[in-house]
Amino acid sequence: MNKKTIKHSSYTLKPAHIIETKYLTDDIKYFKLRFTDGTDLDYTPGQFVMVSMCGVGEVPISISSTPTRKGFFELVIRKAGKVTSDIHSLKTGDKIGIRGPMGRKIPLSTIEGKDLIFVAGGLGIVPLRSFIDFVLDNRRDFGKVEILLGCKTPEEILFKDEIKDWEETLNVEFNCTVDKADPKWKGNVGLITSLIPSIFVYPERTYAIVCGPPIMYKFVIKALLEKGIKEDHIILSLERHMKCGVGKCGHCQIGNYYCCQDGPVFFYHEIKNNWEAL
Amino acid sequence: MQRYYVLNKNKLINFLSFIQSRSKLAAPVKKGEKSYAFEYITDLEKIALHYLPTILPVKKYFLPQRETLIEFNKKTRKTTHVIEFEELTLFGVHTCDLVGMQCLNAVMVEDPKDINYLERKNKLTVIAFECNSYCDEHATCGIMRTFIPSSGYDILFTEFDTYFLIHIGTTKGSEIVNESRLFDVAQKEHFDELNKLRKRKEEIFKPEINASYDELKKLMERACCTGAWEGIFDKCLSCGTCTNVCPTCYCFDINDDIDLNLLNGCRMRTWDSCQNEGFAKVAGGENFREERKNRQVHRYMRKFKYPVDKYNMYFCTGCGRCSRACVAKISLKETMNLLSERIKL
Amino acid sequence: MPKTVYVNVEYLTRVEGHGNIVVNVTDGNIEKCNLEIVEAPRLFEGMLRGRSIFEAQHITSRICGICSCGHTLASLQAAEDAIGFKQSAQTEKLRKLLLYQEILDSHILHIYLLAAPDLLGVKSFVPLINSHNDVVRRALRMKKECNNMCEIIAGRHVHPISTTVGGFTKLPKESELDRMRQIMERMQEDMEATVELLTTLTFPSFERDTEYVAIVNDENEYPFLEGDVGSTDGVRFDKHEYKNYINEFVVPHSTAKHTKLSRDSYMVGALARYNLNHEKLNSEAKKAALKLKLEPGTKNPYLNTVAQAVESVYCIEESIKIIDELKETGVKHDEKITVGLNENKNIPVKAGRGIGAVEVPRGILFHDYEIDAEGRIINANCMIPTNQNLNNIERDMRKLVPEILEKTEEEITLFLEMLVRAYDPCISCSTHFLNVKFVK
Amino acid sequence: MKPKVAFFDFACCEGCQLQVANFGEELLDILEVVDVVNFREVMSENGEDYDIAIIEGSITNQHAVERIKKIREKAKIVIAYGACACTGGINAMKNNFEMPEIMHYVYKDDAKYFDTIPTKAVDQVVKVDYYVHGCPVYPKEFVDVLKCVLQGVEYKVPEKSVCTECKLNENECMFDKGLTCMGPITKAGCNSWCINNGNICFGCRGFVENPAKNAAIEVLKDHGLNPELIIKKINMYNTVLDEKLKKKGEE
Ligand SMILES: Cc1cc2nc3c(=O)[nH]c(=O)nc-3n(C[C@H](O)[C@H](O)[C@H](O)COP(=O)(O)OP(=O)(O)OC[C@H]3O[C@@H](n4cnc5c(N)ncnc54)[C@H](O)[C@@H]3O)c2cc1C
Ligand code: SF4
Ligand code: SF4
Ligand code: SF4
Repeated sequence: MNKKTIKHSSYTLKPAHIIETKYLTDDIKYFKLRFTDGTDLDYTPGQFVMVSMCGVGEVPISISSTPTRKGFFELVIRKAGKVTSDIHSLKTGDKIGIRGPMGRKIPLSTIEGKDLIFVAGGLGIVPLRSFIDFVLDNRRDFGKVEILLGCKTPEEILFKDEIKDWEETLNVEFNCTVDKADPKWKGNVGLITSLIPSIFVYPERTYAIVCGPPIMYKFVIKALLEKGIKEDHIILSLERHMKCGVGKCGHCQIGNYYCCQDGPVFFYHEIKNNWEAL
Repeated sequence: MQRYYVLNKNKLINFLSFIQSRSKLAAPVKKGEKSYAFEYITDLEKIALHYLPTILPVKKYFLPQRETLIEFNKKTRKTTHVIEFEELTLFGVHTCDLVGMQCLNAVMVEDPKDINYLERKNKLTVIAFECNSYCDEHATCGIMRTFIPSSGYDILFTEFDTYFLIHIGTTKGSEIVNESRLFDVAQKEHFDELNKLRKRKEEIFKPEINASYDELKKLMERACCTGAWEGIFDKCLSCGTCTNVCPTCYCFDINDDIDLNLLNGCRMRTWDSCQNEGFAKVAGGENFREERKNRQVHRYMRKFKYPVDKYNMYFCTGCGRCSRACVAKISLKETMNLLSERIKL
Repeated sequence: MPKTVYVNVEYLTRVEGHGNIVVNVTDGNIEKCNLEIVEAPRLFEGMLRGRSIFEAQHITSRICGICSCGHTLASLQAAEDAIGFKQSAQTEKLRKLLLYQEILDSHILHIYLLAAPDLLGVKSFVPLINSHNDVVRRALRMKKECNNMCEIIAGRHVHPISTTVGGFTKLPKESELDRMRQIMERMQEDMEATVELLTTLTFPSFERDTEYVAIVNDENEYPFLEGDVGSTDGVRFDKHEYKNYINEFVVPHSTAKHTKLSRDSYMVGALARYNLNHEKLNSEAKKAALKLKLEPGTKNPYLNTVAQAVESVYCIEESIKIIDELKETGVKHDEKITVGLNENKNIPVKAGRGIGAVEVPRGILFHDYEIDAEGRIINANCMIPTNQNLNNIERDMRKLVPEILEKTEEEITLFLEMLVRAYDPCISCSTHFLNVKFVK
Repeated sequence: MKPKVAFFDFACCEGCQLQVANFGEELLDILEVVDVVNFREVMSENGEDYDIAIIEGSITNQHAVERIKKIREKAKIVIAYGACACTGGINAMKNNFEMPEIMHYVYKDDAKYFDTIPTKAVDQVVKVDYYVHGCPVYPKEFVDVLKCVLQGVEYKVPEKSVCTECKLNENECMFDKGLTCMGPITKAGCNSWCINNGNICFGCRGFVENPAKNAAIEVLKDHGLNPELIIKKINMYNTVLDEKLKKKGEE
């Protein structure tokens, strides 16, 4: 076999510096990154990057920051296995390889001027934060903003400080529920779907953006539809196993779609008849 | 460009030697009672001109079982993108396998392009060999209409009693034929023979499945989430064989390898299979195709439904490999026939 | 000088399996002088029942990783003996080649990694990496090359793959024969250096008269695979009669059974083979013996290691001969077989009993199967070389201890350890089939 | 600091340890990155201070249970090395017999002296961090696992069958030769070692994650293997895994 090297392919890595890290919980760590060449990642909320730990592997990770803030991008990573635990060993100043952004750029103009409901289950808040911050940075372009968050326990609530900020200064309704409360917890207890019936919406001008564990979707969608929100107003971010990120390797296929290219963000009407989607 | 030539059968050896003088040669050889494989050829005698579809299709040269994508050094942080390739002539590629390659091409040229694949493909020369009759009972090239070669080759050989009729598919093919100086220009009688043969083939190759070509996709759409698949895959062991041997399956995995000093390493891609347990598992523990049956249904959808929507092609060449190789004897032909019985179109 | 010595080597190292040396001398009286075998029982014999003879070699090779080829060959011999299958000449050659390689491999391992550290005054080969780098490299290289040979012949060295009842499931290609020849040629040089190294080492001088047992036959070849069982006391009998001649008995401190033949104990292994069959060695091996001053009739068990070196020379030369013969006649690839569990009934099977007797690195190994008409094992028995040696080792220890009593306890321990190691015992083998008892 | 490695053996043939000695000069490369402090088969150094314990063999008596627990307490990382340690291996075949019966068959009246328990894989007694499957282990996989250990990341046994590797190697399928093979339900990772050498897969690496056991029995039957031998063939290396599956099914 002969070998030749070329400059660029879909697998080429772009080096980035870690400029800040912190643990959000025991096994969830936050990373702030900047490309070593100083360029910005050109992305839209909902997109993700492939993060490379050479020698160990590569994993898809959602971009958690908003493109409105320049000079860096943020990732929040849960220790799930081989690669993610290796990423956790990284410190400020370390360099890693990034591919991306990957995934579809959804036209944000569709939601401009609309009321928004964000529904996040657990780690689902990570990709949604990109949307939320985007909206908040352009707060005047949007209507009512409501954030519903469901977590297993109160400790698992991420971005507590930011949430306070959102609530206090940016006129955002925030509601949270946990599966299991601790003595200090004063909020709701129960499934995230239990939060939906009590919110007030103008169905025709409301968009819902949903991200969470796979089992959550069916029930949340049902609750949203019952609220009268239209199918093409429901935006879902789906997770699938991904290896190449460029629509070839087959792992992320959802029926006709490749989640990495055609998603991971979909409108409900696009996938409601897809037998593998939900 | 002159398109049709004739090669006397006794000159085949000379032609193959000529090929060997230009590049490496790979051709089918016998591996066992009913098994053949494409292998590098040194001894021309070993070539099996008439063979059952090889264990692995020629996709192994286009998309090797294992291939390096990038090389890296952890200390210097340098990564290089590499393409592995070789100058190689494939001789004896069956009609159906030509279609298989075209399916792969469609996937790999789709943006973002797979440069590794495309560059490697450029270095390969394909000399096809037309099938004049069925290889065995597993083939479904009749309904898939893949028994008449249309394109995808540099040179096509069609066999007659004493000679081969040659069709040139590309300029590369034309150069080879000219340089070898072994070929004669085809005459009218040769075309007559070819026409006769193709007519005869229309008689031989009949739809093996009780549905029309166009109905196959509809069959899948209707069957997809229904009980129509009941019982068909009970014996499936999820060994992954049906996908590995399929000329149109291209799913892969990407893994890193590093030396013991943890310094130099490479990122490799390896064939993977949607039949494998962990293929669609994600970190939370959810497995999107946990049931063996669903994995098989997915495989059928990836042959007869999804690619039709996306590339306007069936991704089944009718080669029969999946049925031939299945240890549980699950047959594509029987499955499709059963579905067509169970589903009213 | 009355002395009190207490030696307790728990888990003797650099041997295969678990054994303890326990010596108790009070005021000059030996109260205890035992080699205790404490390996956990694995019950192979019982597990084999109901299994097809076509699986037997796969299972029994797992008795021991070091002599897995030997177990395989003994198992195949027993199975084929039981169904009356005759191996082809080519199969015989290849099996012999495989056995030579295993003996070579095992002897090299023993000489360099297990025995040499004692003679060089270190605890293992690891310190030698710095002090004798070339020697360690040579040892590892030779071992690797034996492995490469086994890989060509049978797929791998530990638990060979392609050896089955009936023959081989793969056969070496022409290019592989060439490769094997090259390997063996290189090995000749390394072996020469090995012999050279051994001439520089001094072995303890100790002698004890005992009976030596090995395969003997009337052919003109140093026998490993075919023949009767013979001894230096003049006994000779057919392998099928082994149970009538060899007595097995239980001792209270060992999980392995002991054996005897004409006298209290006997020895098997390289030295036994050498003492019985030295005349049949090829000229290179004889030359090596001369150089190493190994005389026929040697009674010093420590010199078993030297006999192993002589046999190693023999194996290399004979391997080359076989490879050359195969190259000359060409390998008949149509003899390649596919058997699996004989699903395709390619090999006719009948009820019967079969015995395999093979000279493996540590001595003669017996496998004994009784099978039903469908080729399933009804009863199985194995007699392992190390078991046969245990009794002899203990008797050596009892003679040795008084002779070295003036030495320090450490030295005594070392001498005893070296003695046991000289037999190259394979303790994991020795407990798997036999009657055992615990120290009470 | 090089991590300190200790090899310990329990009921086994020690062939997997031998695979290490069989690395040849490559072994010296390995010794560059780890310090072997205890390796009874070829070393007399008796290091009791170690980070990584490589365990060969299955647990077959109470003494072994105690010993492995002590090792686990000392070691930061425990590697189950070879089929005997990972799945009970060949040793677990005995679990298919009534223990007193098989004991009596082999030891007759002396059976009563024995401390023996049904064969256990190491992870049935203590926590295991890494597995190197196979009987014997496949050297390349051992090195792969070692690299993961050195990098401090987990090693994933491929969730594939031996068939996938066998196909990639383009072997003629044993079923096509009229034989039955354990490849379809056996964990990949050995590069289809046995089939490459013309023999069937015996299943030494153990079942795949979620084996279609009943389907496999049907398939073997269809290919003409006697039902009694099928069960034996399947449990040769899978007795313990089968016990685990049954337990999981009951839960
Ligand atoms: C579009 C997308 C966005 C994601 N965003 C985030 C994020 O922002 N933060 C975060 O912590 N995690 C995110 N994940 C999940 C993350 O990719 C997985 O946790 C990670 O791939 C696990 O890899 P590992 O090597 O650590 O685990 P492994 O040791 O490889 O395996 C652990 C488990 O993860 C599964 N898994 C392996 N590879 C993948 C994969 N590529 N995708 C999904 N599951 C996989 C395995 O099947 C196994 O069940 C995202 C996944 C996707 C697809
Ligand atoms: S699905 Fe089966 S018949 Fe169709 S191309 Fe693939 S292997 Fe051939
Ligand atoms: S030989 Fe065995 S491992 Fe290989 S494909 Fe056939 S069944 Fe699978
Ligand atoms: S092919 Fe099967 S028996 Fe052979 S090493 Fe691999 S898993 Fe073990």
